[in-house]
Amino acid sequence: MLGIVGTVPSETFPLTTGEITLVGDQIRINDAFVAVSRGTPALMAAAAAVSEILGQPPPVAYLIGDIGLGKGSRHLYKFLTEYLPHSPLQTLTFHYLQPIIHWHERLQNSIKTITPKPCLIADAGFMYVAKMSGQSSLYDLFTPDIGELAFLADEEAPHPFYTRGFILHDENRVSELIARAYEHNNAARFLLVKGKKDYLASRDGILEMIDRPAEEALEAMGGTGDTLTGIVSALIDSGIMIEEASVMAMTINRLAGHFANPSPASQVMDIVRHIPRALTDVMKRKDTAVVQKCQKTTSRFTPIRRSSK
Amino acid sequence: MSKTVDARGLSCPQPVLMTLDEIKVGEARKIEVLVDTDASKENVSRAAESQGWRVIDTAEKGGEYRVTLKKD
Amino acid sequence: MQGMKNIFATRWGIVGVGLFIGVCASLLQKWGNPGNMGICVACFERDIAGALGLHRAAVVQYVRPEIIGFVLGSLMAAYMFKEYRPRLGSAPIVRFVLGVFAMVGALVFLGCPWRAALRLAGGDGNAILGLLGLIAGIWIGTLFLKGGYNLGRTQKAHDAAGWLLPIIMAGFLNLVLIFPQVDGQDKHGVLWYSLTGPGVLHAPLLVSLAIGLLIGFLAQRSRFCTMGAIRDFVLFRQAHLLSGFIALVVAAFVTNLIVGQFHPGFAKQPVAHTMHLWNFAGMALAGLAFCLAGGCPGRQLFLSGEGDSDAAIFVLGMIVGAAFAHNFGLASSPKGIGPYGIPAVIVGFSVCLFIGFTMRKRIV
Amino acid sequence: MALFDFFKGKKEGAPAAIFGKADRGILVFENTSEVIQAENILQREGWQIRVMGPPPEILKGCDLVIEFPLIEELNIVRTLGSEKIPPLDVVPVTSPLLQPVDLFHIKDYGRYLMVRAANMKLTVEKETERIVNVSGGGCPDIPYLAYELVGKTLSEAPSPRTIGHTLCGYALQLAYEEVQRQCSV
Repeated sequence: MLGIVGTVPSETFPLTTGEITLVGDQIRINDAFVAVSRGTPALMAAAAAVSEILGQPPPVAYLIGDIGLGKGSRHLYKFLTEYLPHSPLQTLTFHYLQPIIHWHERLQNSIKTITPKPCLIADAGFMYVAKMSGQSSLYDLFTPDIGELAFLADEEAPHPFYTRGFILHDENRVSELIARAYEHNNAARFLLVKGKKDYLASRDGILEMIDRPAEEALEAMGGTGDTLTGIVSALIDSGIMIEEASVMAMTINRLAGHFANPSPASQVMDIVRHIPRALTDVMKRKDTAVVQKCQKTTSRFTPIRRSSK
Repeated sequence: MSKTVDARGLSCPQPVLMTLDEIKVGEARKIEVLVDTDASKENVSRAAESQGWRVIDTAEKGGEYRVTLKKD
Repeated sequence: MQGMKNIFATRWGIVGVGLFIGVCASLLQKWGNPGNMGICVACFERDIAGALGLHRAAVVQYVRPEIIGFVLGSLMAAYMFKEYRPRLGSAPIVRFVLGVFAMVGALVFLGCPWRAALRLAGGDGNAILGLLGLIAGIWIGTLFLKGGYNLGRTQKAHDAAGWLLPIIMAGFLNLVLIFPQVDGQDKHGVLWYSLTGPGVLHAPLLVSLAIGLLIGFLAQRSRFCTMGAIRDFVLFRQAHLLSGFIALVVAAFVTNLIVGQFHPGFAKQPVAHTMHLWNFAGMALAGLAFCLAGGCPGRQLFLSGEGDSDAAIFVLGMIVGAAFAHNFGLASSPKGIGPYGIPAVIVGFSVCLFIGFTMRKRIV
Repeated sequence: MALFDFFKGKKEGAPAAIFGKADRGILVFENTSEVIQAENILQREGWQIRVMGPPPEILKGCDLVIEFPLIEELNIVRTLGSEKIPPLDVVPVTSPLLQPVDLFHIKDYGRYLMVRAANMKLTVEKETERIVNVSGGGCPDIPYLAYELVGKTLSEAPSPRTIGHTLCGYALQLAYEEVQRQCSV
């Protein structure tokens, strides 16, 4: 099961846990309805959409209100520290949370007691605190944008705000930034770098790049990175390997963006609405690719299948 | 499996020939080509794309390029 | 395409540059350059050799500003787009010798690949033999390339090393300004001028220079190369550069039609002869030499502008080759091939084959 | 000659690192929104202060501090006390402070203008000066700020400084100021 941890911008929203379903333009957790504008609800909506198509159980939300003072986040950190060791979650995605170093350490100590170790995905504020604590390598996947990648690459910056000027947010230097992030152990096992071009990378460098379809308008749009993280989380939880899930998610998010025909003023729900169609498209393509591969093998009369290296 | 082709200091069409040779060997799914002129960078990218490979990264350092090619 | 913000390196970029060169070449001819010789890199380098007195063929002496423009235009583009890369050391002597014989072959045909295209666009049927020869020569060259032929790696050099050919070109320009042509005089200061023949015919200096600079700039950006056009197609069936070359022919043809410069036929074509075998063989030699050296004469100038000193050596080889060709009677004239043209082509082929067969050390 | 220059260079470089900012101190607060309120008050009162990142040894997460002239310590603490936001701590500056970002990146889409400051991006429609999008940033107040800002014009929208609480909010403030500057040109 996939657990998604995050916040909504409200002072009063109480700690809410439960299965996430999409109802119209909102997500529903138990009796609570939350509008999908951006942030964690956008991530949840995208993950719920993917899980539904894949026939997986819906993701579970661990959501609380926080407007940046950190009160809600502290409460959530505390709850998770006690609750997680007893949870059935295989995949955990952490999102908008106030970065608080000592709470992150307590939470990690609690996660370490879970067997088997769940797949850990971090984005946004929680990725910041993972890096601040110097514990990035405990995670399986980070999903930074270029600016956040520059932050991961800057071994001295405690927050993206302080990323030093010479470490440019330059699309052309992605591979350099990735190498630098790994050099100082400030990256997860895999990095999914979101931007005009999406990259998948590991310690071995860039593994994959997807830049099509391209929609100029998406860069300015809030929440497109959140949906990508949501999609990849749900795919990984369904049992697809991280590498493959990442490549699929990049394509699905781009396709959904393309189907939505966006302007810089579009909102993220326009994209979420097209995720099912994009996912179906990508699955279809994958099926035909697999079929073609098999046919090739048989037509060559090769009795031994080459193992993929 | 990843291979590296060092075509620095070589003029056209050598970088392209070396890249295509590596593609023809057919073992690598990812090839990194090192070149040191913009023309070579473009020619290698163009040739690889005509063979159904994709350029997933072009990194520059000190006047040299590392073109990363990938086959699906 | 990834990492390719250079729009001139796209398919439409190279076609656009080809069209531009074709139109300019045709117009340069209208504005004064010799027949079907709006731009001919080999002929123009030969004219420069004559102007400097390296040979004394009185009809072909003029410092052609187009050549100067090519080098300086490319230098500007290379600096503007941070592509200037000073480099040298990839078998310079071999490149010099290839330059010499490339020029000998070109002067047996009476034109480089650029002029072959322009002659075709002007209706000169003899150009077909030349182009076929060019293709044959390049085809032989690609066999060597497939067999592992290469001249080894270059090394990085001082910035100033790459400036030398541009400085030489700027020096030539300076000489023209100090010693301009004087009516009725065959010499002014250190420069020789023609009183008759193609050397007299030229567009106004500033027009030639401006177009040369523009073409140099665009060709550096687009990597325009007439030899590469054919080589890449033969070698990898890639039509990228070829589309630029074809665009040049089409544009020159259409412009010639419009301005009334299209005269189809074989006989009595301007600065051309009708000895088909030697049109073919001369250009085949040139094509082989260009292929072994990695670029047509124009491309060698553009490479020189972006810091490739080996290309600069090739250019100097061509200028010296032009001097040999006229001093020893190797070059053709409209009457036919020169007295020693045939042995020169045979020697040239022998040398190029020697180079092709022996220089295939594996790259380390 | 070269050897001589080498030694000379070394001698001159050393003292600056030892002395330097001993006359400055920092004010530490409960959270970033208090820092931003304090900055407003102190700037209004005309003090020479700067918002900076804390030295690494006292960093807790997403925090900012105010750098101030040590001589003014008493007056400043008294002022803040009377405004009900006393600092948690006052520390003389001993180690280097983190420099906030000072780089902006501006992208013109024709009808829209996007400004990026640090990790935050703000997009406005040029003609109406309406804020159409806010993106980037991982602190929890960003979704809240986006909710409050998007759809409003630059003059209607609250400044991120007044309702933000985190460093990301502060970066958004910088982007917001830059957009205003760009639009007023």
